[in-house]
Amino acid sequence: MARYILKRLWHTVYVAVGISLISFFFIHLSGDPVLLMLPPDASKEEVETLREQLGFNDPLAVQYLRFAGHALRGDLGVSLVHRVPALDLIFERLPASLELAGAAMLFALAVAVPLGILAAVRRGSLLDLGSMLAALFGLSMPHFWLGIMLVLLFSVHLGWFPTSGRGSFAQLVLPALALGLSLLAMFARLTRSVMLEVLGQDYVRTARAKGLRERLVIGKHALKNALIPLVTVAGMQFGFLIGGTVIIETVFAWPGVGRLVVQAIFSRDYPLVQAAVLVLAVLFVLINLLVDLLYVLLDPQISYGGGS
Amino acid sequence: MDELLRVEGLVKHYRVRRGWGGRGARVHAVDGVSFAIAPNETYALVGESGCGKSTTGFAVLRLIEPTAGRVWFRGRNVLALDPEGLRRMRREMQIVFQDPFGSLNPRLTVERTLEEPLLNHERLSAAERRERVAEMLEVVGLHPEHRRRFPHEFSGGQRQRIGIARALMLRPRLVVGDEPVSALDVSVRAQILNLIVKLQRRFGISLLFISHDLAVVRYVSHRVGVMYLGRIVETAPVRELYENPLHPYTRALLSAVPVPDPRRRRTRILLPGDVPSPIDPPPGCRFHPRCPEALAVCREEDPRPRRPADGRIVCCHLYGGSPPGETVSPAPEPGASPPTPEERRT
Amino acid sequence: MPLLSIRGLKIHFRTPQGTGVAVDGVSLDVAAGEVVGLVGESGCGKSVLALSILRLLPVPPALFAGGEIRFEGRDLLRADPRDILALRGNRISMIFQEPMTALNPVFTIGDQLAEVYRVHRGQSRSQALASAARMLGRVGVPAPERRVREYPFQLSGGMRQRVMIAIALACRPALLLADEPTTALDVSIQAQILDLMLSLNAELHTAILLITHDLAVVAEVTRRVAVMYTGRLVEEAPTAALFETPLHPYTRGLLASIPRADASFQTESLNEIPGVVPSAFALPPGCHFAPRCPRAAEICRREAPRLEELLPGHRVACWRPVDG
Amino acid sequence: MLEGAESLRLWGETLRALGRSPGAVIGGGLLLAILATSLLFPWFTAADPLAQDLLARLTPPCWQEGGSLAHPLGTDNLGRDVLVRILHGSRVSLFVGFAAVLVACGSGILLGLLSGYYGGRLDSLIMRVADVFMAYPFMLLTISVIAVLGNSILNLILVLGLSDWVTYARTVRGSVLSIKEKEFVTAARSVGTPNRVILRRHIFPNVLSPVLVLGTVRVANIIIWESGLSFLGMGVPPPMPTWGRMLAEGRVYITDAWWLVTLPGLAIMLTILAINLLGDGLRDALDPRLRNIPR
Amino acid sequence: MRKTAIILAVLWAAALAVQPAAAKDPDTLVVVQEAEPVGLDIMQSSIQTTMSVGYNLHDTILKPQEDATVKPGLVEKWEKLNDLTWKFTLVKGATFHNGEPIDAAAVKFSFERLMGDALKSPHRGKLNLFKGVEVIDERTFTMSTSEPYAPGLYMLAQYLFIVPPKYVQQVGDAEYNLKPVGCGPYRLERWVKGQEVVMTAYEKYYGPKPAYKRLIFRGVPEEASRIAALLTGEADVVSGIPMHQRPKILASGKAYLTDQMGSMNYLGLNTYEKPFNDVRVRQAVNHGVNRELINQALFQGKAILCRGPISPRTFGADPTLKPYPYDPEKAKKLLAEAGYPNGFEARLAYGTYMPQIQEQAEAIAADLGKIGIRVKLEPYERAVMWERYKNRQHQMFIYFWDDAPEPDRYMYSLFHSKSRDYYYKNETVDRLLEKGRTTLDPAERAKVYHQIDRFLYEDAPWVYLYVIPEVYAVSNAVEYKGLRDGYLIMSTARPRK
Repeated sequence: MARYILKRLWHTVYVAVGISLISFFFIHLSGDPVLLMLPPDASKEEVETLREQLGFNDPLAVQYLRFAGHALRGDLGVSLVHRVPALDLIFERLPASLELAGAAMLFALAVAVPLGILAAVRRGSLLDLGSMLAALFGLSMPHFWLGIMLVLLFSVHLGWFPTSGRGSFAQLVLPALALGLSLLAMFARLTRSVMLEVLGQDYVRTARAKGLRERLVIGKHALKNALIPLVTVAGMQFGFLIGGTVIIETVFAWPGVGRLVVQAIFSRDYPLVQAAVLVLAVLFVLINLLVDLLYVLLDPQISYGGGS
Repeated sequence: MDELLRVEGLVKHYRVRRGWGGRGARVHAVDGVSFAIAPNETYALVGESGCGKSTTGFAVLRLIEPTAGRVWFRGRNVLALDPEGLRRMRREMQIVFQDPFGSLNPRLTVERTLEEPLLNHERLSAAERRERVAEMLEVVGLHPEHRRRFPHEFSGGQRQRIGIARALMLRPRLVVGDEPVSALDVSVRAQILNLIVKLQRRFGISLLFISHDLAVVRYVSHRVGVMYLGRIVETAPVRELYENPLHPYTRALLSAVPVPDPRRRRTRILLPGDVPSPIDPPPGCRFHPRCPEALAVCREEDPRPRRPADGRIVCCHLYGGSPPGETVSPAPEPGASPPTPEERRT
Repeated sequence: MPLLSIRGLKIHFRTPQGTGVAVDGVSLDVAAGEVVGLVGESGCGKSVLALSILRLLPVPPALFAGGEIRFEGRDLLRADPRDILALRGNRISMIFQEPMTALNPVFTIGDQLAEVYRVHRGQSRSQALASAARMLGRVGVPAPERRVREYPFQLSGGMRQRVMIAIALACRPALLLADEPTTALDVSIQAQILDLMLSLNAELHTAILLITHDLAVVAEVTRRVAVMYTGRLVEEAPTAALFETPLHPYTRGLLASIPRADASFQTESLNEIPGVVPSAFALPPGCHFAPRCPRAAEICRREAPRLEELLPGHRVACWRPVDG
Repeated sequence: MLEGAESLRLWGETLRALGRSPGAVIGGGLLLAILATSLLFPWFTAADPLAQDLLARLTPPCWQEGGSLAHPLGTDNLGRDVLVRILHGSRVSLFVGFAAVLVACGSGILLGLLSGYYGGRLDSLIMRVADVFMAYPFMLLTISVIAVLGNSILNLILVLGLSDWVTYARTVRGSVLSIKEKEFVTAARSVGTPNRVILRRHIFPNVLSPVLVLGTVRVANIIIWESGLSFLGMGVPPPMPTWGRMLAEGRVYITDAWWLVTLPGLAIMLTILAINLLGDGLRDALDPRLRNIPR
Repeated sequence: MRKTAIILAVLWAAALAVQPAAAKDPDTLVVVQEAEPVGLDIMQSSIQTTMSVGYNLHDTILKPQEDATVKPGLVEKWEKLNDLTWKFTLVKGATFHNGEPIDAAAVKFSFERLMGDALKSPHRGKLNLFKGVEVIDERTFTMSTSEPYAPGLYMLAQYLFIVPPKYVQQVGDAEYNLKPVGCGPYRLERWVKGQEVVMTAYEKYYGPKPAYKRLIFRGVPEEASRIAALLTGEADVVSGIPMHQRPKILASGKAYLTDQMGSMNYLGLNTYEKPFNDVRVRQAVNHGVNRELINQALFQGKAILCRGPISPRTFGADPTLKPYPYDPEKAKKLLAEAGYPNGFEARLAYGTYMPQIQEQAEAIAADLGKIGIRVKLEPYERAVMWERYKNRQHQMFIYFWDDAPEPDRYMYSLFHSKSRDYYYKNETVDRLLEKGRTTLDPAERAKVYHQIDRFLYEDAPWVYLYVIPEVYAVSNAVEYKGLRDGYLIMSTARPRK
């Protein structure tokens, strides 16, 4: 167990190094923030001075090593635009991202899993067809379109929820809904297909042969086995969500990391981009580690060391 | 003496991971197996699942790389061959698999499957190849027109015929049959068994027949090696083994085989417990924890092979006899004609 | 009155490829405490038949097209689902071919066994676990108190099948449906399991319907045998009679095609039944075995024979049975 | 791959299996119709998707008050015909979607095959790179790469394709690992078939099905992603219309010209619905477990 | 399954229970802009949305006016000692939000901080003609320039913010950016990152007290959401209202519009290279863009057509000029004369970050297509746009400038060869720009700028497009008049009776 975690932490390290290399070179190749940091009427001398001051005249490799050196000491630099340490900025925004991703996830799972199970159990029924068709529609709606529609309907028209911002629970509802709907669709489809597979397994037949009620057969014997792939996908999606909700964050002015980084990319705020991508990647890896640890609860074969 | 294949001290260990990032454990799948096969002979390895019989078969062909040991095929050490030498050697050593569904590529027609060995080893024109394929299909009892079909269009028995045809395309001298009939239904099994016996004789092939089914083994083979936990515990000509099994394991096994004759009620020797894990085989004789006749010495000492009678080898402390010499197993006298079916089944 | 009485059972399968016939008018009785064998090659419908008794067939695609299954006088096909639930694992139990997959990998042995006691005996959690341990001991699982806390993957194949038997026999059922219970096991383990089943049969007076493709197993274990071919019962007889004087050409061919391991037995060559089993979607008219039958005549290809009692207790469905 | 009439027969069977699923028939038919329309419409109309009529901007569709048959689905903010733009947009959107999937599929299959078949160091190298790509937030990767390369159609295809290879590589690797253990591969080795040929002949065709299913669904995803990138101003460059860009630009007018957002949105939805239905059907048709009927 | 149902029900109930805060505190003013500030120290950023927030926290020594003059601020009176030097007197008793006194030393400190290397202030260049601050006594100081500088006072009014020396030295620049202590009408209450900046009225403010006790700035990037916030009453003042939404907002009856600084859009041409090195081609392009139609179609005729480079609303624009008329025939003729009878292909770059720019670009491209210039559009995000500026890779580009009241503010940086290169150099223009900057007499100065305007009109290095008045939407409950120069100065807002 300890060995395993150590191994996974090593995995985190190489992912971090790989990520930092990719993001460093991509972001540096695409232009220089100095022109953006100064107002357009700044003179050429001003531009040159600032560039020299920030060290952008050094070769890229030198700049990377400098970055890596600082990073090893836990210093990911100061945002060029916000003028505060990049890590501080990210950790300020991270709770919002986690909150939104978590709420969307919770909403999606809470609806999708029962729905998927029902659809699988009543395969071919009207409920199955209807919910799966709805899921397909859910999958094909672009986030921003859905987001704007929700605002128009629930905020402007009905006035139930605030249009944007973060702070109250009411403000969380619409963005979580907009983000969660496509997840819901995906999870419902996944749950259904996983359940169909599990329901075809011999042990489900055994459970029925024992005289268990259908609710117990499905809710206990089938579900626990179906949870394993679900948890994997949910964990991965959660990881994606934390950095990948830019559009929803934009529509709802949600102060998440995604928009912060996209803005940072646009303004070539090198330190901020670097730090954010790193943090997000490490978070992704850690969430997946957490998911793997969760398996211990679900799959005894892993915890007890199987492979007979 | 005339030997086609000779296996000495074959060992295959592999590592498995126990559980979650746990330490690797060593599986002693095959642990010092020696035997020899004469030309035209059918030698069977029989044993329960996990005893290492299939691993032995695969290791002989180097389809898995053995950990140690030597395999001599027509005087050449198979384990020392370079990839090219091995590739050439494969012409002469072939294999028939257990699973009639998994052993054929579902996306290739029969013809493509059967011509593959020819493409690899012989320079033939397309027409010549087609001819050879058609010929072989007839040999195994299929229609030449079947060559354009895909595996899923055949029944299990027919597929197994295709598998046999593939093995015979290059006219090999040795064929390893890895449980070739155990996945088949009763009525089909007889067809395939008869075919195997017929072809073995017709092409003068040596057959290493691997099976868990003692009844089947009795029908096809000349000599039998009984395996238990990675070792051969007893070797004997087929008739002697079945009429007078020596090793307590062989005896128990034979007594446990059900016989389709309700009148014959025999006393069964019920072995207690399960086969131990090949990860930590028991010390001493590997069979001793389950052996009804175990002695004190069995717990301590690994029995060496003995020759209680001519042509018989047994690894058991119950028996005296000289240890076998250089020759691991006796083979038919040099110059002896291939056995006829009558000989085989008497 | 027999314990289980199947009359004219017909089961079809609706698939996109068409409708297949899985069971075609099978009638079969099992008396209390009796051990009956149901033999046939794969795809002959024997497992479908077994599953249909406990209504475990998925409907659809399966379809009950006719007949009835009576257990202790009650018609199972028309019974209330709740009554079936009460029967399952209680009065009628079932064990399956693959003990590996038939047990749920994510619950302990004890949990899965205790469930039966909780459902059918209304025992509390701890009571049920204690009963479970006792039952495990009875089926020969060593150290049952420890085993109840283990998971299926920690057990060997033989042990798993013992657990399955423990689950099946926990409530001392009147009938055990054993669907290829030893096919996945090694010979020596098979012997153990068959032994166990027979001793429990003697002890608990549980009738066993043993479904298998292995004639040798049937010969060793059962008193009476029924042979199925493509969904139909072709022959039914006391075991000794069937093996000694098989009347149906199929049975006879089958028996002659088995190699034997017993010391004195000798055979010139194995008999082959030519051809292959026809598909359930393209069954030949008349007797299904006719195309492969050496004795087939005109009538065989035209009309399906009915199962008739030719000798006492020996029924066969054949126009031209092999002479006794 | 497969040669000749036999392979056609094999695909024919798959098609027949597909034909038995109503979802696949509807989806496939719809997709065919969409593809045919997008390929063939220039034969029926020569209308220019870029032709502006600023004075007739934001004309509603013909069935609404103020609409005219000259612009059956209305006009956009520059007075361009929405119908013509949707038709032209279909070409770009579908092209980008399919091409990006092709790129992702191609690279993913290649790397997955190598990784799974040869194993060892190559495998761990490829899988480590895959881990890195997996952990890199997708949106940020695409945005930063497009920031470097600029947003041309080609770059977009490359970026969307290359950032998506991991899924395919992993799927393929997984399949290869299981197929590698199949007896027919051992059989091929036993008759002396070289690795190269084994990969091409025995493994590649057998890993295609799951990838095919995955690929179809991904086409749909990429069409949506393109619209997301357009939302951020990084999609296919104007003036060539794509559904995604029409949607992203139209959102500005969402309150006064519903058709600008809704119609291309509907086009996307229909296409994605079609693709998904087809993908589901394909999965069922290619999944051998579902082909065998229970007995 | 029952459990999930319960959870769902609870979630839903909670959602309904927490109704949006529709009843807003009447003493609070909520301003919603396109983005939240990146920092609160107005000297550390040149981003408009950030500066708009900062203007309410900080104060300058003078107040800039729409006609490019200044009015007293922290400085109650000033006198010109000579052409290079002013003497200023601070108001009495003014303090920073933390109680530190505002004295001449603080002014000196603020100026030196702004000009120092450590701060890397983007505004440093604005004041580099000033040599420094000489403290005379607690309330008086002098500032002098290196040469006569006509817009001098105006630039001080725009950029010389006064910060408390003690506090800044104590916390450092980075912390000051998060928790600034200014001397403006509002003091910072809290900044919840990503959500809002909350300010409260500073009771001891030396000037007129703001009407609202509390001022909140929020950032909402999506324009539909911003407008929705206004219509639902969550916001009082909203920036970045696109032209086509304006009638709708008025029609809602909930808000009105007010102008502020406009965005003066133009189409730049690379005059260094063919084909735009030929003045006839440049004029042809000017004739080829149907600005009137674009104005009608895209801006409901609310944009102001430009004549020359100086905004028609700015001091110094030559009132006698007429906008280039739309004349495709003449344009074609000019192109033919210049040697392009069949037109040519050209690239047109624009920034994706500019609001509504794409439809303008597409419309312009369509117009140019009619006179034979086949335009390929090149949307670039901000950094790439600038990178390409720097590398002289643009051929045509759309850019914009504020139509600020003081012409020197943009004319010098756009057209003088010493400033950033916008692909046009001309000695006459250089000379005139220098003259405009050093001529102190307003009437004389106006003439110089008229000259510049006319010269550039003829030489046409740009296609002069239009000024789009940047409009803020204001809730009917609030009385607020946007100032054309400067930013969102919310202390002038009053509840409407």
